[in-house]
Amino acid sequence: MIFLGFFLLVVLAALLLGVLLLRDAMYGVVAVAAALGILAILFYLLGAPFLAAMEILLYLGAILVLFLFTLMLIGPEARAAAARQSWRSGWPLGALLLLAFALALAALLWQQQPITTAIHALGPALLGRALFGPNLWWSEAVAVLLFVVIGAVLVLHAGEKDHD
Amino acid sequence: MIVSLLVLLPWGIALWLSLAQRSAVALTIAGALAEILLCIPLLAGDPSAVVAIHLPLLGALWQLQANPLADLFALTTALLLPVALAVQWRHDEYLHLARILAVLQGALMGTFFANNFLGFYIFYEIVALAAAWLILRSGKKDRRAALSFLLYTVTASLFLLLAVLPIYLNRGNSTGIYDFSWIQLSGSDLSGQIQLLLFLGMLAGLGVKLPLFPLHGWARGAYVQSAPAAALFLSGATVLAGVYGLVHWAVPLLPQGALLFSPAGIILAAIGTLYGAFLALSTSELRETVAYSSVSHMNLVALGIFALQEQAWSGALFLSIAHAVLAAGLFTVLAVLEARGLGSNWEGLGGLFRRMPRFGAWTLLFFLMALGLPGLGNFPGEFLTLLGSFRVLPLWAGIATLGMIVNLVVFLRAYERSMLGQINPRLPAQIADLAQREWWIFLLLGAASLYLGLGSQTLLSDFAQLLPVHSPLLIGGAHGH
Amino acid sequence: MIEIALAAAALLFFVGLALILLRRSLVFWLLGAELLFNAALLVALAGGARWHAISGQVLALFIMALSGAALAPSLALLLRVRRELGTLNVDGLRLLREREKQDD
Amino acid sequence: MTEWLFLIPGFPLLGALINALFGERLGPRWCGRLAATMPLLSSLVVLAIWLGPGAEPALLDRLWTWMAVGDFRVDLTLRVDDVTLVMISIASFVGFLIHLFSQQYLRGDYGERRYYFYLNLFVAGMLILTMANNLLLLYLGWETVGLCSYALISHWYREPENAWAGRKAFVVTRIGDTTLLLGIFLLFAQYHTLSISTLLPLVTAQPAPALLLAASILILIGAYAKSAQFPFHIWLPDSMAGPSTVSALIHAATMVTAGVYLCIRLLGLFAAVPGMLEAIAVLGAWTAFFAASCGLAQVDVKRVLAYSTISQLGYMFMGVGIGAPSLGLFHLLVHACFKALLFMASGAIILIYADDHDIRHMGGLKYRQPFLRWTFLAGVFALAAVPLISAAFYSKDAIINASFLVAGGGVPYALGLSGAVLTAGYAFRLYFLVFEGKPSELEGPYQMGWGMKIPLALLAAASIGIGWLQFPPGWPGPHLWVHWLAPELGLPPRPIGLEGGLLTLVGALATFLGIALGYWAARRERAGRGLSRWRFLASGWWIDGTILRLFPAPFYALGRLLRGGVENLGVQGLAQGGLRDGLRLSAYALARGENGLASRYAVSMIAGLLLLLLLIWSWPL
Repeated sequence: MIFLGFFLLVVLAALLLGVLLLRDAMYGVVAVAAALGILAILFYLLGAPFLAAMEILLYLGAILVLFLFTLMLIGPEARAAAARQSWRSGWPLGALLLLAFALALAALLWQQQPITTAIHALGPALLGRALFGPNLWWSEAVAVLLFVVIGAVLVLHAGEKDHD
Repeated sequence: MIVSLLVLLPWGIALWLSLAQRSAVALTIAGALAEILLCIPLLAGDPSAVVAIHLPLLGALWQLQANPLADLFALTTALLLPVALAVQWRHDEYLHLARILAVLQGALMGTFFANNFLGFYIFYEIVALAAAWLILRSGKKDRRAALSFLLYTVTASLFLLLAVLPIYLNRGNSTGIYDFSWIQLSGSDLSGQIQLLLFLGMLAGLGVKLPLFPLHGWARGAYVQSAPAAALFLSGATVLAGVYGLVHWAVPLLPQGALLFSPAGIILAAIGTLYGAFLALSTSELRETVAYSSVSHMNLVALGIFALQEQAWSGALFLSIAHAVLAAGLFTVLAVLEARGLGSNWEGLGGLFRRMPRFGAWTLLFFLMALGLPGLGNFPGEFLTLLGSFRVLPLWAGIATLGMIVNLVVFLRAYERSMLGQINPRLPAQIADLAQREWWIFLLLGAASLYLGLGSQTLLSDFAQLLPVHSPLLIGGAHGH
Repeated sequence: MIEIALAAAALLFFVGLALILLRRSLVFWLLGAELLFNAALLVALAGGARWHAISGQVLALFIMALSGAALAPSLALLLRVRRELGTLNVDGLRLLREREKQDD
Repeated sequence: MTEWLFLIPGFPLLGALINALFGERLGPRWCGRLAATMPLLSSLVVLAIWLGPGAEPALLDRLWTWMAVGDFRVDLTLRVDDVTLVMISIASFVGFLIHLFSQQYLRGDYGERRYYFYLNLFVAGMLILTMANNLLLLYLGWETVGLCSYALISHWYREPENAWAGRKAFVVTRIGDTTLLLGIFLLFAQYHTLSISTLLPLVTAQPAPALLLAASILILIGAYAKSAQFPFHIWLPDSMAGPSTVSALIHAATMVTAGVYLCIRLLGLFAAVPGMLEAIAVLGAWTAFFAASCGLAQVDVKRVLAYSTISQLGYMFMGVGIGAPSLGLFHLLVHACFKALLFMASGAIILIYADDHDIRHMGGLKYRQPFLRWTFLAGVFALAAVPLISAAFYSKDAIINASFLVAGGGVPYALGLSGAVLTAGYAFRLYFLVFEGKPSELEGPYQMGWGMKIPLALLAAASIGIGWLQFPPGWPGPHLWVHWLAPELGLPPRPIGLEGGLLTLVGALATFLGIALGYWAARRERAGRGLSRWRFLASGWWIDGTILRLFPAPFYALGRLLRGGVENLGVQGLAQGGLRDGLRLSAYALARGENGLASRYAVSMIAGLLLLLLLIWSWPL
């Protein structure tokens, strides 16, 4: 299990490094999609099977596909133009971030006592009861928000049309 | 339920006025009268609380509950609004003013009844914003005055919020309940020194509304530049929010801090009382005199609060209500002058009594009230405040008492310059004396003043019941008998 | 396992930050934001696993929904930006008011 | 009976109220009649007390509670005892006579209605002051009469000087009022009551020397300011700017005696402080002497009488100080009669001379105005204390003589006696200048109606006859006064036998010496070489000018300094400007960061986030 975890971590790191360094946005999106797949496995291992499924369905299936659509709408020459000016000269900032990451990792690994909790899977039934029990109002609020988002996108799009 | 209505009704009216802009006069007057009517069942005692918008870790924001002091202050505010509206009657600015005043009144009601500190704070900020808006849109539309008011109040109330946070955390840690409601915040076990520090913070936020002595910088601009009706409401009702905050929040939440601050507070307020009076002495116009005398009176109120003594507290609360009547009277005087196109600058006044004898007589009445003539409204408050604080810190209370002499000179001189002597040749040949409506306003205010001055006990006996609620110190006899 | 999840979350977080701080392309910014969201998600799940509480998953689900809600208008905006300004360079977005009307 | 006591101040108060609310419809004539009726009704009630139960034991009428907080409680309680009875008789009856006199005197004046309003209010205030059983209620009356005094002095407000004089009077007395208030604070802090009848036994039972000394000095200053005693007398001569009737009522008969009355009421307090009464006696005698000397050099008929009032009040204080308060009160009564008479008569004189106040322009009035002459002469007799046939002989001389007997009474006696010489001097100087000699061509025709003649006649009769209530001890004749008041005020020291006879003789000689002095002064004045050319005396020993130079200027300067220095520079400039500019500068600094570069926003956002994290992490909880 631990080995599987480390393996996933390494793969994740490689994929994320790729996102960081790749010039073309299309490749970046693909790399992120792969990373999300890894994450889905991690979720499963953390005892959240429903969330793992949602990660695949929602993130991979919906959100990243949206990215791809967008990139296609933008067109290849714009992508290429964006790729030409990919990074700013921010290496001190990068170094700082790397340092911070190292510190965080060190703080995590050099703990006195490792966390030894056994992980039980908490299934979708439990989640559903939590969502529509005590958190009903929040769920409703999120639903309303998502509805509003549709409206917002429509408005943005409408403005686009009459500009052309 | 009624308390929520007290807040929402004026706001609804303001909204209606913004959207429809029709039938403003009838609607606002009706709304103002309805507010007064709504206050009456409260005085009979309506302890029910309204709780809504409950947030975890913060408590219910919309948590309104009546208490005797709030009822009195709410009634005072409700009574002032029709006066302010009547003063501004059918001027071009009426609609504007009525709208902002309605917002202000709703927010004031909220500050009085809020049982949750965050709610109080939010209402308090709305009061500040509405008041700044009022200054900006009425009278001379002076941006500097509005800005200065806003800067003072908003900057200062940050301290208020910051000072309450540690109390909240302290209480949360010791009880495990994180809530901003009054009952939860009171009774913290912070040490005296820390309480003192926090009390100073709260004082900064609340004292600026009074305005307490070094924080009074906004007063001149606000009272002089805005329309008389606006200044009337500002100096009569808005200051009550500060008084109420001190009495209902600052002192009960931080009793030890209040006790430690008491001597310094008395000295500060005594200086402020004299300072305001002396400034009123050397002004270039009548409005400034009125403005600074209001500052002086409110410092006297602060003196009574800081004394933490039974008589002084009663006096201070009495004075703050009497001051509302006084402010109404004095600013109505200014409004009458303004309605006739007369400035309030000394150079443009003089000998008015000959042209406007009725007006002159009423003016004298309110000037006399301002200088603390016994039998008129201000005297019982001033007397009790000074008497009570005299028992705590005789020297400084005695010094504050000397302010009565200064006040006398201030108002007699003001009267002499504006009303007596030769008619100023710059005055127009025809000046109308009081119109029927103005005369009635004066009559009502004058009757209120006489009632407060002679029937003081009706109010004071109410205070006797409410004092223990607001200050456990007074029962314990911090500076008792 | 939880440590690994936290480490992964830290990785996601810092890479997300780095994307936002170092890249110029708006697309990568949005990808970075997604990574940040995922980091938070992971921490919520790890917390839930640690204390055997379902609320971690509830929180994660809400985060997911919110990130989706944030992304959809963001992408729509991105398209508009591309059309209006002709660039996806973040540093090109410094004009915060409407451009003067031009005839082209 | 007692539940009707409130009617006594109630009638004039009602009159004032009706006048204020409906006066415009009534018109000035009816306002005047209404106003005059009210003190008459009051005096009828007072008369009913005289004829009915008397005031022994004291009558009490509790109206309602004014203020009650904790251990502090003030009831509106009216109390009438013998001392009060005398005072309210003066206030209501002399008040009525003056109202009556005013009907003709003030007809056609531009502020008639206002005049009657304040006059009624004044009578009410004076009655409340005297009937108050509580120091705070007394203070209410005290301030009310102060207000009316202000308003009536500046009655002819169109002249700025009159308004100024009114303000001066109010301010000077208000200084005293404030110290009185401080004294009240002190007493309350110690004894937890302000009711006079409870307070005085407590003072004797639990003396607190230092506090009582402070309190009695503070209260005494209040009394001195109200009663125009040295050096607070400066407002009284200027108060003559008001109508003469006002001077008669307020600045002679009633209000200025309030200080004396207060001292009589609080005698127990002053007696508890060693040396206090002696000091009061000496100060009173000094004021009597000083003001009499000033009166000798005045040329304004009303200013002569004003200084005379100050001087006579000094005698009253002297009476209180030497332990003869009943004689002080007696002189108060006598003085009320003859000084009201003199002031009203001088009002008539001024009208006859077409508003000229200067006695050097007058003369020979006795030929055309015999009635005025005889009544005035009765007043002058009383003022000069002409033996046997004037009331003051039995009151003022009694005080002077009694002071001779008291330990340490030498100084008061000497001052009082020389004051008596000067008093007779200025009184007769005034009489000779106005009524004797050649008629002045400035004299105009003036017919006094009955409304003016009746008050003058009544008061003239009182000035002559009222002294016969109380003959010197050992003389045949009634001795009603002192014994009647003895239960309230105790028996004063009175010289009897040979000693008494000698002292009386000396007093009589002083009067005659004074008459001679007056004759001499009048002749010199006619010749243009009078005492009025002596600036020192004419200006009142330069005291008024000195005080006006010393005090108001720094007062106003402080106001200007605070305004210019602290407020404009400090509060408005530094604090407010600093706040504004500080915010503005920091806003500029921040605005430079807001350059529209989204990436920089991201950096600052993340930095802020980290800072917040750090803060939460390091919060000491």
